[in-house]
Amino acid sequence: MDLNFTAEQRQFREEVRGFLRDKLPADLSRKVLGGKRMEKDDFVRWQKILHQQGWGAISWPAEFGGPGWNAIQQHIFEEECADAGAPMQLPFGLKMVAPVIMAYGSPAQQQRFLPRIVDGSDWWCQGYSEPGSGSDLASLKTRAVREGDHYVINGQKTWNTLGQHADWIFCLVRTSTEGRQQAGISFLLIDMKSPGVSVRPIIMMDGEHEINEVWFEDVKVPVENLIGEENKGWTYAKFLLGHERTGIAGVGRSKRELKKLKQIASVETANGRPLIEDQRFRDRIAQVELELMALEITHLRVVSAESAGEGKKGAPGPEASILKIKGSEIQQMLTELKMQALGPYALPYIEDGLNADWSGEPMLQAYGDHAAPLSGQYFNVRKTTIYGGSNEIQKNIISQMILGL
Amino acid sequence: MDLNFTAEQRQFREEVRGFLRDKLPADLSRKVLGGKRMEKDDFVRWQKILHQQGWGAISWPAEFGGPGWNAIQQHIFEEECADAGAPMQLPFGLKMVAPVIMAYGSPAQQQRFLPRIVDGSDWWCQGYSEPGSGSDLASLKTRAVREGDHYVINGQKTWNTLGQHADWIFCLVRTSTEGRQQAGISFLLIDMKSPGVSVRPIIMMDGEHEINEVWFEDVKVPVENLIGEENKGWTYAKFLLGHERTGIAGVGRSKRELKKLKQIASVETANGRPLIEDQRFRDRIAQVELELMALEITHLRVVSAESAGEGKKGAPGPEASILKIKGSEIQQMLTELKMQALGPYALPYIEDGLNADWSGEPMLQAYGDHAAPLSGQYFNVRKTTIYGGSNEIQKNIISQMILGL
Amino acid sequence: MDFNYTEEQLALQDTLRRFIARDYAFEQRRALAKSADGFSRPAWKTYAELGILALPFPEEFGGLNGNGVDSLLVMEMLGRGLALEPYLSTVILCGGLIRDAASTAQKEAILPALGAGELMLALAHFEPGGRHELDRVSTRATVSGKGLKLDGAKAVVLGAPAADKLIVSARDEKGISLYLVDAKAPGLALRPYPTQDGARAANMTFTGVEVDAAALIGSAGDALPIVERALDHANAALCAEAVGIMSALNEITLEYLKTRKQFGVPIGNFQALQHRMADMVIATEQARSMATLAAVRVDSADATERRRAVAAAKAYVTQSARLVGQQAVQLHGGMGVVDELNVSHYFKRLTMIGLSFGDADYHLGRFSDTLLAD
Amino acid sequence: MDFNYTEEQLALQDTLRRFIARDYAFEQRRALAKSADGFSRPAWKTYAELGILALPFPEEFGGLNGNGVDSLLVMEMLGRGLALEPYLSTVILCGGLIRDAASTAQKEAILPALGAGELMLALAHFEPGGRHELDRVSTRATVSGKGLKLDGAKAVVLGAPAADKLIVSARDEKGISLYLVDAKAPGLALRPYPTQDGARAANMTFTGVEVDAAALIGSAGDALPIVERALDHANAALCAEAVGIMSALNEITLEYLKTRKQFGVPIGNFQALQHRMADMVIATEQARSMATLAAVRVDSADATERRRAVAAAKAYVTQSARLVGQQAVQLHGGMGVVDELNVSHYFKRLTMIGLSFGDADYHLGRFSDTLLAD
Repeated sequence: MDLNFTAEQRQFREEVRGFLRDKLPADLSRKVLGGKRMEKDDFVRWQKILHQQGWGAISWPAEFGGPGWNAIQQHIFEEECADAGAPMQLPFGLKMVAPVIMAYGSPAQQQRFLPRIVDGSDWWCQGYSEPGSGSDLASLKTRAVREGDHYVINGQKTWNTLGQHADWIFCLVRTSTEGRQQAGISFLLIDMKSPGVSVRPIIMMDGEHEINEVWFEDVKVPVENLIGEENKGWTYAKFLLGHERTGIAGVGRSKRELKKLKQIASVETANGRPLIEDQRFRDRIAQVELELMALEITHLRVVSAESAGEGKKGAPGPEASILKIKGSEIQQMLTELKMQALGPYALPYIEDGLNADWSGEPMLQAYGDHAAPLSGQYFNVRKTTIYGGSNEIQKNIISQMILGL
Repeated sequence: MDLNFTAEQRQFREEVRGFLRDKLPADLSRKVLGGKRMEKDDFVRWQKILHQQGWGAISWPAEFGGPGWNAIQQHIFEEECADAGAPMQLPFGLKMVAPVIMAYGSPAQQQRFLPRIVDGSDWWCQGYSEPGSGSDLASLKTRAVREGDHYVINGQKTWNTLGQHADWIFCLVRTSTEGRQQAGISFLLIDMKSPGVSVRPIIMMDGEHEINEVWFEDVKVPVENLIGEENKGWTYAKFLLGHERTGIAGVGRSKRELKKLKQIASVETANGRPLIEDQRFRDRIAQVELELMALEITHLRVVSAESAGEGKKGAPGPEASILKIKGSEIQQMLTELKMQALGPYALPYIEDGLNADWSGEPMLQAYGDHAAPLSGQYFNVRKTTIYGGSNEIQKNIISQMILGL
Repeated sequence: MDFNYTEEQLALQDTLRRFIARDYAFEQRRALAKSADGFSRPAWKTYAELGILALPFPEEFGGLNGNGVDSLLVMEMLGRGLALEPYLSTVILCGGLIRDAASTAQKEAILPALGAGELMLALAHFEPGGRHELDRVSTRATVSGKGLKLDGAKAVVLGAPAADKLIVSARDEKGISLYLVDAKAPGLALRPYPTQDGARAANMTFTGVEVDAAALIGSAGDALPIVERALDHANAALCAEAVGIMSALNEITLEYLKTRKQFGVPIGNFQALQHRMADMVIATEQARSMATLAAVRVDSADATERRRAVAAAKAYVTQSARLVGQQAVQLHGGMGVVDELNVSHYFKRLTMIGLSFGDADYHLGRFSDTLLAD
Repeated sequence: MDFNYTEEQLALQDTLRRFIARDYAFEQRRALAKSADGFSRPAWKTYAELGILALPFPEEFGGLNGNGVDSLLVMEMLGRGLALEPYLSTVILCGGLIRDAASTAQKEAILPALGAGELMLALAHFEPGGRHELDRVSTRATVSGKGLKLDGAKAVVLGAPAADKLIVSARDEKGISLYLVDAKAPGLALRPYPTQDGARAANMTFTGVEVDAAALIGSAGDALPIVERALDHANAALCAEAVGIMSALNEITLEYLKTRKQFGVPIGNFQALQHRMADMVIATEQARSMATLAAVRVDSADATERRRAVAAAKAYVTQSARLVGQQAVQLHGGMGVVDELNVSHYFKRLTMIGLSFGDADYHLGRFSDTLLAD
């Protein structure tokens, strides 16, 4: 039992830091650390820089172009990227569809899609949920009917994240209505430029456009875009969901945000003193920090066990549900405290405040450079206990899969 | 909308206070306020004093010997009794079996049993739960077989409170195994002196003997002790459970214990100052006080609505479940804080400390007169979220009866 | 001890309920929130006609002699409707302040106009960096000719963009005093913005803003107890508004649990969600009790009793509102986090209520401190 | 970064597990708790044979050079068994103190005997009215002949009734110092009692108790950092013990949920209870992480790092233990509150762990204060 990093791991961390110092564009990190609105190009630019370094897809096996890092190295890399304010690497291509393509796709599919994910050429999005199928995903209704060498797709997906920028969408579609619901689902890759695909924005409660509905009207998809076997899509979907949840612990990001919270609490004042000297508020920070300290170690325990051996290619076990629950709760607590730290300044809604070039105005000076995004962030992250399998669903998983209830 | 008591109500309160000043024996109130162990005679003595005043059964209708008070008056009386440290009037006779006898018993049963409840002659206990039938009460198995003018009872009851002192027990027994479980249950009054009745103590986690198992072995019970009709007992049982829950809010008692908590926090010290000056601990007291302030008004709202009209004879509505949940939670919070207030002095287990004549020893001086019962109280009141229909069952009731889920 | 509304109160409640249903449907409100004013002037006229703008004022100034319970009732209904009009800042906060602290002449000049819907007010008291504390006033009042000159800055002044007059706190050698200032006075600059919940507020600067001696409200140096009392009225009203919103959210969520199906059954069949809903109902009933307490005690002549009840209520209601708001969103799943449904709007308003005029910890602290005096 | 036990550690864990199963079944424990000693002397002998009494001491003093992780492992197992022996006070607390602060001569005199099971110790530091604060020492040490005389009182000294020697803190003009005192010394009086969890403790008075100069541990006036370090070791060990108990309670509760039937089905079929059980598992996993952190960092040479980790762990583990303990009782219904089942005994021990050597708020405060230095 040793909680210290080895000399090699510490050296690796230095290498990552050096890279970030040299290659992370200052305008990008300013945006991330300042909670500014991110554009498509911000993500793509960073992905290309990572790719150039050979670090575009750190979780991928070396055979597909990954750097061959173990889980601890990946953890160190993600922590350092988060701390430095690197843009998040969106999971839809790298961590969601790619593992499915690697595990179940044909060699042709692997050659066609994977390189364009890692080099930032293709932007992927997800087509899972439907208006009537949220937690009960298997009840999905979007139909794919085989006609010659094509499927014809009709239906509607929702809770699609950043699909407005996407080149490709991976979809669960219904190819059969026989037998169990789960047995009639297929996993399809669809070109977003296909005729009949339309994307309609869903504005979220923070006023931002991050989510969409995606409609399919007689969309033709070549059969070669089917992953694995027809009607076996549910297996691939479950595999993917397991992968989705591990990232959600978000320890590195939460550590960065905790740092930011402390920094805000040292700038904001209460009774003329730095807010952090207010015992009630400081205790609240302390309490979240305890949760995060515990989660970091729980996360490392899970990661080490995975890295130590079995199950490396398989989906993560139900421990992932614990990470998802705690990770999302901590994210929510952090945003809530940042908002609370602002006092009355939590109230203004300054839309421009999310623009990269906005840095306060004379009349809003004390509002500070940090205030504008914070209430919106609190509203935004309400989603984290809902998406990726709501926390209620995660507790079902724990009680059924771990506990056998 | 007026939260002030009327002049009459204030005068009534003075009258109750005067009575308590004159008639509540000092040794009894010392025991109650000091958290000492109560003997059978303590309860009986106080009941006889109340009876002499005509206040032995304040919730009973005047026709059965009640004082004819409305719900607000009863609330005032209970609050003053709690504050003065009067022994609790045990509910088993007065608030549980008596309303059932009034509503469903024969005139002969009413004349036989009710006067002996109010004057303190008969000590009643409850025979509802069985080892296999807790939350699922209707699954009870204790059999009553009719033989001529008697029932013959065989079976076992549990979670029987203070039955070691009891003259009578009211029981739910199975008189039929036909049809729905609920349809084969009868409500029987059983003389504890009957041959074949045995009482076996269950020691609770605080080390005290408050609870029993009651065993019935071929116990003969005259048919005249059946309440209402055979196999209709479930109706009477539900009626009774509704009555049981209202008292459980325990606002008066919790107000007294909050006062005690504050007093302890003004005597115990932290960093050489009264503990109440420690902001963390004071905030915890404040938080419980908020809960209790809210509960008091919620309680009064329910009570006023009942006193205003309909449903007075019927069982209280599902609002009672809210009172039960919050009341029990507050009781638990208060005992927890009292224990926490003691610091390391929460650890000693001084069995003699519950005796009325124990008042500390030189070596335990700083342990104080107040410390001995407090950890035990915390352990004891874990039961309050379990008994009388666990809080989980109460939430089922709320979601089903109030919300229609 | 009486928890019933009077006949008149029930009639008013009913009227407001019908008004909200007719004129304040969700889509209408969305449009209003995006309009230039951010609220409905016709609605304001209706409020005047219904008498609620004059409700808490003495009859002699055109008022209806309403008390805290009347305001409770109105605010609960406005909460259910998510009404955007600056009722709180104009009527409860500033109107209440004028009623309790101004001279007869000032009352005559203001209250009837206010009750008639012809005048809007805002309280410019809190300042940049001052958080929720009342005494952090750096705006200066200096003698200038026959009157005074104000210099300084005010932050997050609710209702400021629509206000005709401002009540401004400023410091001189006597302490902090309150002045009635014309919103169009030279030297006064506004930076208006919407708030997170769709209302309007502004930051402002005062640069040599001239006021005459008659502008003083109350005695010189006496602002703090006046402002504290007015804010207690505002906080009691916010508690009532929160309870209205919580009740609405519970109804909406319950309906959703009964109609939304997953796994072939209404999601309300799942016990974990049933118990969550029960928790929300319990929290709301308890919050209603505390809002009632605040509504009654805010009129108390005893400042300690008033402060204790309002601090207790605001802390507790905010905590309850946090639970109910967060869980209403959670139980709605994806539908809870979109702009398109009213759930998120109720949630945002509840959140902002909790952060206005002192958050839960601030009021818990106020209440906790009273335990030292026990 | 490595979360695995070594082969030796796994072997020890296995041995302890078998010992607990064989010699520490619930009925055996009940009998022990009611015996005069309140624990098992044969078990103590076994501990000596297994080497755990010598585990955390340097080899040169007959020890096994164990670290915080070894203690974690032992304490977790002793927690699962609800072992009553004064391992914490003798080995972890006093043994650790001697190891870290005593002279070589003192170590030679004590540690081998302690490791052999021939000596028991107790720390007499806290005093009446001193709560959890370390510096509230009023016991006086005054010069008397060639030695010193101790006068004062100590409160809730864990393990005192069985102790052969006491480590006593007392104040003189140099500050607070520690002395090794024979438990049978004239002038020393004990009032022993059981604790709520079935262990033994005592209050004691010192009336002119004579000690010679060689009894001083560490430098004169230097007691506080020594005691703080020893208590950090004790608190880290308590965290491990709590995690052992929580794991055991989860297993027992899960089994109960699967076997106890109501309404015709195992109560574990009810989703509300399933989610509660999931919460307990999550809390336990997180607590295990924090106990691990404390076990590793308690050996740190950096006092700030040590203090920060232990305070964090004790606060967090206590909070988790409260949830797990209370809910294990609740889910057992009536069976959870009786003396007859082990659930209530686990619960009582968990509760007392939380109140020993600083409660959750005390340690949260210690941790929170470190944020000021960040």
